Formats: sequence, structure tokens, C-alpha cells
Amino acid sequence: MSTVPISYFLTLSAVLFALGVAGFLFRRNVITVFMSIELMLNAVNLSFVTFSYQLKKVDGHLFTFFVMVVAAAEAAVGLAIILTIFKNRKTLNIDEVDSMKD
Amino acid sequence: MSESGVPGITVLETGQTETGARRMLLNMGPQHPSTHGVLRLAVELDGEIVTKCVPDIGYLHTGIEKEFEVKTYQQAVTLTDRVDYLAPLSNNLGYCLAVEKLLGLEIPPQAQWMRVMLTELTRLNSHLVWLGTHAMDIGAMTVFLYCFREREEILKIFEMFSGQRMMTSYFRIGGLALEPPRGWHQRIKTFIDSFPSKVDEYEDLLTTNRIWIGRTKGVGRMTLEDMLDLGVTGPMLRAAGLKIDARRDDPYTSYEKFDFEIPIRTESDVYARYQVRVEEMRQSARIVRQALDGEKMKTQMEALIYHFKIVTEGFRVPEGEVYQVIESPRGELGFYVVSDGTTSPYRVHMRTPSFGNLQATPRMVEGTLIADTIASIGSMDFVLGDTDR
Amino acid sequence: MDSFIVISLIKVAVLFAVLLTTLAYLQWVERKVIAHIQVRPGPYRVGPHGLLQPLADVIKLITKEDLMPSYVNRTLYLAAPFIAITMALLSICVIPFGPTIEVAGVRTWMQMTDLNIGVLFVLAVSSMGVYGIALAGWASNNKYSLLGGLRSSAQMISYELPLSLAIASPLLLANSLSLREVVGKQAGGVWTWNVLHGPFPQIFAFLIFLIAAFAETNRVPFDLPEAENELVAGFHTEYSSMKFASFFMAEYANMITVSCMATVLFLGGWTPPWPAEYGSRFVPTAIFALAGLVALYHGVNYARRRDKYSLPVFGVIFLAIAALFLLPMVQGWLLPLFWFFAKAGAILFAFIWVRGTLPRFRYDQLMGFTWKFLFPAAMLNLLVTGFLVAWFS
Amino acid sequence: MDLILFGIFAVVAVLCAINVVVQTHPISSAISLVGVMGSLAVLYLLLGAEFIAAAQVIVYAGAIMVLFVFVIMLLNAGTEGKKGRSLMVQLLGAPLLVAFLGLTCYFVQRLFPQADEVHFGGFTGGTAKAIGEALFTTYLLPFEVTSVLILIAIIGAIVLARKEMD
Amino acid sequence: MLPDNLRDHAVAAALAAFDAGATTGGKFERGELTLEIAPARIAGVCGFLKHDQNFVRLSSVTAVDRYPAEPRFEVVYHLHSIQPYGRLRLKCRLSGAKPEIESVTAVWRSADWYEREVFDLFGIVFRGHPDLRRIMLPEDWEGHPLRKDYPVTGSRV
Repeated sequence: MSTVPISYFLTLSAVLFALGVAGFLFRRNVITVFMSIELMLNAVNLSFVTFSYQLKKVDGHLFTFFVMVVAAAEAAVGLAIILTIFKNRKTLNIDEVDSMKD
Repeated sequence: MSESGVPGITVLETGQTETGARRMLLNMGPQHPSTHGVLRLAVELDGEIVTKCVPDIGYLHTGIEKEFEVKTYQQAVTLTDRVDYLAPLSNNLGYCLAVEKLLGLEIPPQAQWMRVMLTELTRLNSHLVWLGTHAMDIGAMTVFLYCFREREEILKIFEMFSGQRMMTSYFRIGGLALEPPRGWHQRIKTFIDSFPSKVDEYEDLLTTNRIWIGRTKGVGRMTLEDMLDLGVTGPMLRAAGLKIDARRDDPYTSYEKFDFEIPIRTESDVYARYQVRVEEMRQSARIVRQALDGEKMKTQMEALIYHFKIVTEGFRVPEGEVYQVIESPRGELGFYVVSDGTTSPYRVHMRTPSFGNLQATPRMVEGTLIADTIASIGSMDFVLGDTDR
Repeated sequence: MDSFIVISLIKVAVLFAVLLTTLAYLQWVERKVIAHIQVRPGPYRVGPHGLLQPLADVIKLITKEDLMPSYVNRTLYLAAPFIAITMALLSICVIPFGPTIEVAGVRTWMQMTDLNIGVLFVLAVSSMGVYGIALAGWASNNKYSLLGGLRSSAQMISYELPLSLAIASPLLLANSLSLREVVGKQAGGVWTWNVLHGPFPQIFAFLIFLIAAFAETNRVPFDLPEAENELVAGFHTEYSSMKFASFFMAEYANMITVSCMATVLFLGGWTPPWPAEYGSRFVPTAIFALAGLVALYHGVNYARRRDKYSLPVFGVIFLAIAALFLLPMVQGWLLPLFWFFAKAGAILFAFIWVRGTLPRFRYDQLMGFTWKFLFPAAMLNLLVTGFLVAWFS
Repeated sequence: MDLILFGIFAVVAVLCAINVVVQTHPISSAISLVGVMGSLAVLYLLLGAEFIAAAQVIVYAGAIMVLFVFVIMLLNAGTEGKKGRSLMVQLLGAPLLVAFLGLTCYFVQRLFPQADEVHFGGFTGGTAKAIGEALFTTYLLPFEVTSVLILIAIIGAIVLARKEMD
Repeated sequence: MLPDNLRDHAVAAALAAFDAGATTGGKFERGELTLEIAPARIAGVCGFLKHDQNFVRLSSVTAVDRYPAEPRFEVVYHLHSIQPYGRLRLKCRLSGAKPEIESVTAVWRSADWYEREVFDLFGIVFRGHPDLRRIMLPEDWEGHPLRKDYPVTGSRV
């Protein structure tokens, strides 16, 4: 019945966040970039829940909850935008979707 | 643009269509559960909407018309069974009538009445298969097995008459192939007495079913002008409001002596076709009953083997050509027989109803949902043997 | 701690064995019921009354050649049936089948585990089931599969909303997310079951739940993803052998899960329809005795030669079961099980009955049905229930 | 026991997250992301956040990611084309990432010494009841604001994804 | 020229009045009226029959191979008028060397598949047909099976 130090959770959160950043910076596919953002949000959620545990308060859960709601709204709008981009530009590569018009 | 491999459909590459929508080419068939045989529909889809449909037939082409030319007239009867294998006796009848017209032969009334009765049973057989498979296409599985239960009875009756369940070849030039078997009258009477209640059973399951109505009403619409122009015949025309039926317009085999209605509807959708065919089943049952009760059937049947003389001696058909039309379950079945005075036909052309009806497929399904395509082609009641010959 | 693990393992083993057998025989029952609806005998050759048919099917499926089409996405193609079956079997472990029982001195619940978020667990797991289907459709590299997978994802996401809303109302009445407590609140008889009870009887929620459950499990009239007359076999067109069997089993496992959920949420779980002291404990005996007598009668006046021997045997077995229900020592755990399975079985029968009766919806009709009718109805029901619960408490 | 569970799911989460970043096909990335979310849900349970764990699976894995998968399937997006990146990115990217990570870990270890430890059952305030109470009292305003946000998002998504603007 | 014995058939008379040179012969046998039409004028005749004589339906288009006689092919059209009921057979004789005739798809759309079938099985080309391909046989099939000089038995190697 060993216990887990709080810092492990936070470190995991940091690792996931860093991977999210890496995906966000290095990937070119709009959808993958979008998923990297979700990964970062998840990493942040983990720290919220961990802090909530440490402070023995439920507020962190509430923040996580709101993050999820915002992520859902963001996914709906974001994917709609991606669909529109694909319809107009025939590509999902962000490097090629760089001009305001054409 | 690129060739899709299907002649007639040029698939535009992703995103290159005029409307900017992505298209997808779907090959329905030749092996597909709801193309009823080996029809291939090359369908271009925009989402679930059919934007283009090209029927591709010929997978069942057996060269029957060529084979007629090397058979004697009497032998060739067996070929006609194989054309529309769901309504073999209708085909037998059409061919025999054509040759009899060439010969100037009048067959005995008893045989005529027997022909009418068996042809109407064939119509029941064919409509039952149609209703069953059509309902199955729309997901009503039980109707299928109910229909096949009655069809089984009809096939048993055919077997009793001819020894064959499907490829009966029971009608021959000059009459019938065999003396009717003992006990046939009672057998058919038992069947036809219970049949209308069976039709009620199918209607209970479908006619007022909300899902069935939702799937069929307003689906597969086509105007009467389009249908006439595209060569559609049979129940489809009657469902569009045209009272056309060769049994009435140009009576053959003493159909003029029978009392029956020609059901029509005006909506011209899948539901109307369903209603027309169901009503036709009731009318056919009525004709069979009239034939059974008719005075002609109570007399002796010896005259039925009138053709014996013809078969043993063989016959030469005088030179000439005829086009004999009958009303098959699917529509206008025409036999164009050309004779050069020898013992085998010079040329036989079959104007089969399925071939004509199938031509209307693109007109009917383009612009509709793919699920409606299934309902629409199901409502046409084509048989691929009948189409490809 | 150790006894907890041992008991859990035993429960897992028992539950798994029972569930898989039920899966196999549910299919037999379905074939039999559909056959009788369609006036034919159904499976009849393998074993008496086709009772060994499921075994034969399993052997056939295992020994079939396992085809893997070229150009599939291998990983996902292999993972999809695995996901489907896992998610289908997983949710059964929070379903309570009966009250506390005592076996060999150990008291335990007739339930794998009781989570205080049991309902959410079932929802979560069932929402993951979409992946199995969607990935199967996509990874098969087949247009029919893809269309089937897309249709099915859209359908399952859409119908999950009314399903969740319908579940929410009985939860409001029970004031708990634990399935065991939901059942506990309904003890007392048919008038305390959620379907009839409360400030607002949940009969509408029950019907909405059932309809949405039909759609969630891809059953007729909502079986569009595998509408074989349009899409061949939908998402599992390219699957064969045991991979196909996995999808097949997943469908039936889902049916069992939703039937159990409906039983627990609306029909009072394992509680009898009226209290035991008024004779409800004799109902199973009566039913099985009647079944036994009918079987014996038909065995004596047999219609088919095979029935001459098989039906009397069945009759004797049924009578023995009837006698078993009279033993006081087993009544404690057998009666709740009987009631639970009777209720779940009735819902499963409804699944099969509908399949034998109705045609299939069209895709847009299906979507319109949930968004234009089912979802508002569920919302309204929840609203009314919520107000009434707040008013009366 | 807790440490073993943490170890397993932390490793699964990290491996899946790496997979999200390195996979070239979006659908593989999406499935890996579902894996991350599933493992995180288990870790939430460990932290006593049972409602959030369920919500994580239902909302994130069951709804949002299904939407992603759906869109990827719909667009039939192929694998990402490999394109040459600038030399600096190729050489410095990975080391910089590792450096960033190390720094973060160092601060975390400094700020949170091994004093407070997590064990299952150490915090039981994450029930649906507790969250509900907080949601409808302290956080009522944000809650209402998010519902408006979702409404806006729905309308926005419909407007954007409509076939043609007319 | 229209044979005299057909003058009392209203359709034949009307057709003669519409285009005197179109009809090259005809007969009335076994209750069926056959008119032989000059191949060059078939489309015009059909248009007239459809619009003025109510032959709204084209029952079928087929052909007969009179090999080795010349003109070798007869293209046969069966027309159907619903109101009043009537059927009519049109016949065009084509030479065997390069059988070609104008398509009637512009008059009746149903001629589409019938003409394709005749093209497929007899090798008669229909000018102006929108999509003249083989319909029954594979695209790469050699020969036209319903011609009399095509063997009934035997297989291609």
C-alpha cells in the first residue's frame, strides 16, 4: 500500500503538457494540431485535480469541469472551421492555409 | 477528372466538382443483397444523395434469342421458362400464343381456361416474390417469409401439374403439355379460398405501418410522361394513373370472358406501386376462382391433348411474322416471332418488361437518397433473367 | 483484502460464464421467436429443438477462415472488434442482479461492484463503444463499411442524448447515481417502481429509454449501420470468423446491458411486483410448473417424431425447477434472480418481437425522429419530473 | 498498490501522448489521445475525483474525440506529407524540449517536496453531490455563462458547416 | 410507295399524306400492320407518328438478319398507341456492308437501350445515339452474336 507523491502527478502533467506543445509546434495537420491543444488542456486538468486533492477542496474539479465544457464548445466550432477550410482550400496543412483570402 | 472505370460516369477528383462537394463512387452490385440478381448500379454519391446512377446489365446474358434459332418450335418452349424465371408460365403463354397466331390455330376453350388460371397463379407467384423481397429491402423480414409460405403452395401446385416447380414448360403450342393431374381442382380451390386472408395478413403488417408509409410514400416519383417515354410498362404505369393492361386492351386466351378490375393509383410512388400490386393479387385470385367455377372446367379434359397430333407429326409454320403481346406480372411481354416456313423459328425477339422498366432507373433515383434507391428499384420488380435474356 | 480479491474473481468468473452463455442462447431464443412469428420451426436439427445450435455456430465461426483484406489499416482493423466486445461486456459489471446473499458464510452483493457513479460508468463505457464501430468502418477500407461506420457514429451520438435524459429522471427520483440504491428505492411492489411511481410516473421516460436503446444497439427499426440491403453488412462487411463474431456478440451484449439497465432504472430491479407475503414467491413455481405440464402434454401428443422424447424430458426439467423454487434455502437468492431475469427477458423479447414486425427507418427519418421528437420529449419529461420532485420534497 | 497503478497508467498516458505527436496519420493520433484520456480518467479516480473521471470519459473520450474521429473519417484525411524543416528546428527542437521538461520537473520537485502523498480514498469530496452543490451555489454564474457559450458554439458550428451560405 | 391495299388503314394513309416517299412498302397480315420505311426518313416518320398519330410508346426495337440476302438487315420498330389502342410495325431494310441508321432516341428516350442492344448483337450503328456502347456483352467482345453468320456453338479461344 504505497502512496504516490503529489509531485509525480504534477510531473506527469508537465510531461503531457510539453508533449502537447511539441505536437502543436511540429505538426502541420490542422486536426493533429487541434488534438495537441486538447492534450495540453488535459495536462492542465490533471494539475487542477491534483491541487484539489492537496487542498482537499472541490474547486479544482469545478475548473476541470469548465475546461471540459469549453473544450467541447471549442471542438464543435474548431471542427466546423476545419471542415470549411478543407472545403475551400482542399488541404489540411496549416502551412498552406496562411493567407486571409483567395 | 479521371475515369472511374465505369463507362458513363466520370468521377471528378476530390473537390473538383462544380458545387464543391466531394463525390464518391459506389458500385452496387453485381453482388449486392438488394439488386436482386446481378444488376450493377454504378452510383455516384454526394453524401448519401445519389447524383448519378448508371445501370450496367448483361451479367446474366445467356443468348436465348440466338438459341431459339436452332431449336424446333416445340423445343423452344423450354427456353422461355428461363427468361423470367419468376413467371415462367407467362412466358410460355406469350410464346405459344405467338406461334399459334402464326399457325392460325385456335385451341380448345378448356385449355384456354386452364391457361388463364395457371397464368394468374403465376402472377400471384411473381407478385409474392416481389412483395417479399421488396419488404425485405425495407427491413420487414417477416413479410418475406409469409409471402414465401404462399409461394410454396403455388410451386407445389405447379409441380403437381408439370412435375417442375419453376421451369414448368407446361404450355405447349396447341394446348398444354400434359393432362391436368387428379385432384387439381380441390388443391387449387383450397389454396385460393385461403389466399385473400393471407393478403390481408401482409397488408396488416405494411399498409398502415407508419415506417412503411414513411419509407415508400412520395419515394421514387416519376411522371406518367416520363414513364411512357422511357418504356415503362405494367403495374408501374398503372400506379401512375394509366389504365393499361393487355388483358383488357387486346384480350388473348379468352380473358375477355373474365370479370376483373384493373387497379390504378395516381400517386406514382413506391407506395402506389405496392398498392396496385397487392390489389392485383386480389384480382388474380378472383380470376382463378372464376376459372375454377366456370362451366368449361367441369367438362372432360380430353380435348386438352389436342396438340398430340402436332407433336407427333411435327409442323411447319407458314412464313410470316407476328408480335404477340401479353400482360406479364411485370408489364408488357411481347414475342416477335419471324418464320421462314421451316420447323424452327427464324428469329425470336422478346420484348421483356424488365428491360424496359430498368431503363427508367436513373430517372427515378437520381437526386434521391441511397436508401430511397433501394426502395425505388425494389418497386420496379425487375428480374435480371428477364432483362438480360 | 484477500477475500475481496477472491470473491471478486469468483464473481467475474460466474458473471462471465453466465453472460457468454446467455449471449449464445439469446441468439438461439431470437431465432426461435422470430421463426415462430414467421410460422416456421427455426433451428431444429442440432440437438433437441436446436438447443445445441449456438455451440455449432461457435464452432463454425472459430473454424472459419479468418480473412484480412489487403489495404486495411492493420492495427485499427484488429483493434476495432476488440474494442467493441470489451466495451459491451464491461458495463455489465455494475449491474446489480440481486440483494445480499450469503454463500459459505460470506456475505456479498449479487453485483460485480457497486460504484457510486454506476450510471455514469455505464454511460461512459457505452459511449466508448462507438469507437469499435467507427474504426471498423474506417479501417476496413471499404465504402460500404465507411458509410456504415459514419452512419452508426452519428446515430449513436444522437441517440445517446435522449437516452441520458431518460436515465436522468429516475435518478432524480432516487437521488443517487448508484444503481443499487436506485433499486432499493423501488422496493415494495409494482406501484413503487419508477415506471409507475413518483410524483410523475416515468412511463414516458421508460418508453423513450427503450426507443433510444433500440437505436443504441443498432436493432430494427434502427439497424441502419448494418442495413444489409443498402450497405451489404455495414461496418462489419469485411470481417469474418471470430472478428465478425465479436461484433455479433457485442450487439447482443449491448442488448442485455440495456435490458438490465431498463430493469434496474424503471422496473424495480430484482424486487417482485407485489410483496412476497402475498404470494409472489409462488409465481415462479406456478410458471415453471405450467411450462412443465404444457411440455409434457405436447410430448404425449407429439407433432414431430423428435418431440416424443425431447419434450417429456423438458417437462420433467421444468417441474424440477418449479420444485426448486419451493425450497426455502434457495428462495432467498433464486427469487430475486428470477424476477430480475423475468423483467430483463421481457424487454429482450420486445427487442426480438419488434425485429419480427417492423421495417427499417430511412437515415434522415431516423435522425429527424431523435432530434425533432425524442430529444424534446425527453427534455420535457425531465423538466416536469424535476419540478415535481422539487415541489414534493 | 497505488504507486503501481499510478506507474502503469502514467506510462500508458505518456506513451500514448508521444504517439499522438509522432504518428503521421491523424486517426492514429486521435485513438492515442483517447488512450491518454482513458489513463487520465483512472488517475482522476486515484485522486478521488470520481465525477470528473466519469465526465472525462463521457465528454472527452466519448463525445469530443468521437467528433474528431468522425471529421477525420469524413474528410478521409490522409497521412501528413513529410516536409523539410529548417535545420535549427531539427537540431535544437528535441534538446530544447527536454531542457524545458527538466526545468519544469526541477521546479515541481522544489515546490512540492515529498511531504504530501496521494493514496486512494485520501480525498472523497469529488462526488457528484459535492460538485453539484458547488456548481449551483459558488459557481452559478460561470455555469450559466458556459451554457450560453455552448449555445453560441452550437449556432456557430451550424452556420460554419452549412453547405453553402445563402 | 404505299401499296394500294393499305390505303384504308388510317395510319398508313396519314403517313402517306405526311411524307409520300417515306413508305416503301407494307403489308397487313394476321391483324398486324407492317410498314416499310426508307431508312433515311425513319426519325422524321417516328416523330410524326408519335406526335400526330398518338403512338406515344415505343414497344421495342429489334432487327432481323436475312443473311445472305441483300439488303441484309431489317430493323424492326414496334409502336404502341394507347388511346385509341393500336399497334404498328415499322421496318427498315439496311445493307449488310455498312449497316447504319438514324437513331430515334430523340423521339422516344426508351429507344436508348433497345438500340444499344441491336448495336451490340447485330452491329447496326445508330447515328445520333447519345451513348452507343455494348449493353449485354463485355466491352471487348468480338463479333455480333445474333448475326446469322455467327456460330451458335463453339467457343472463342
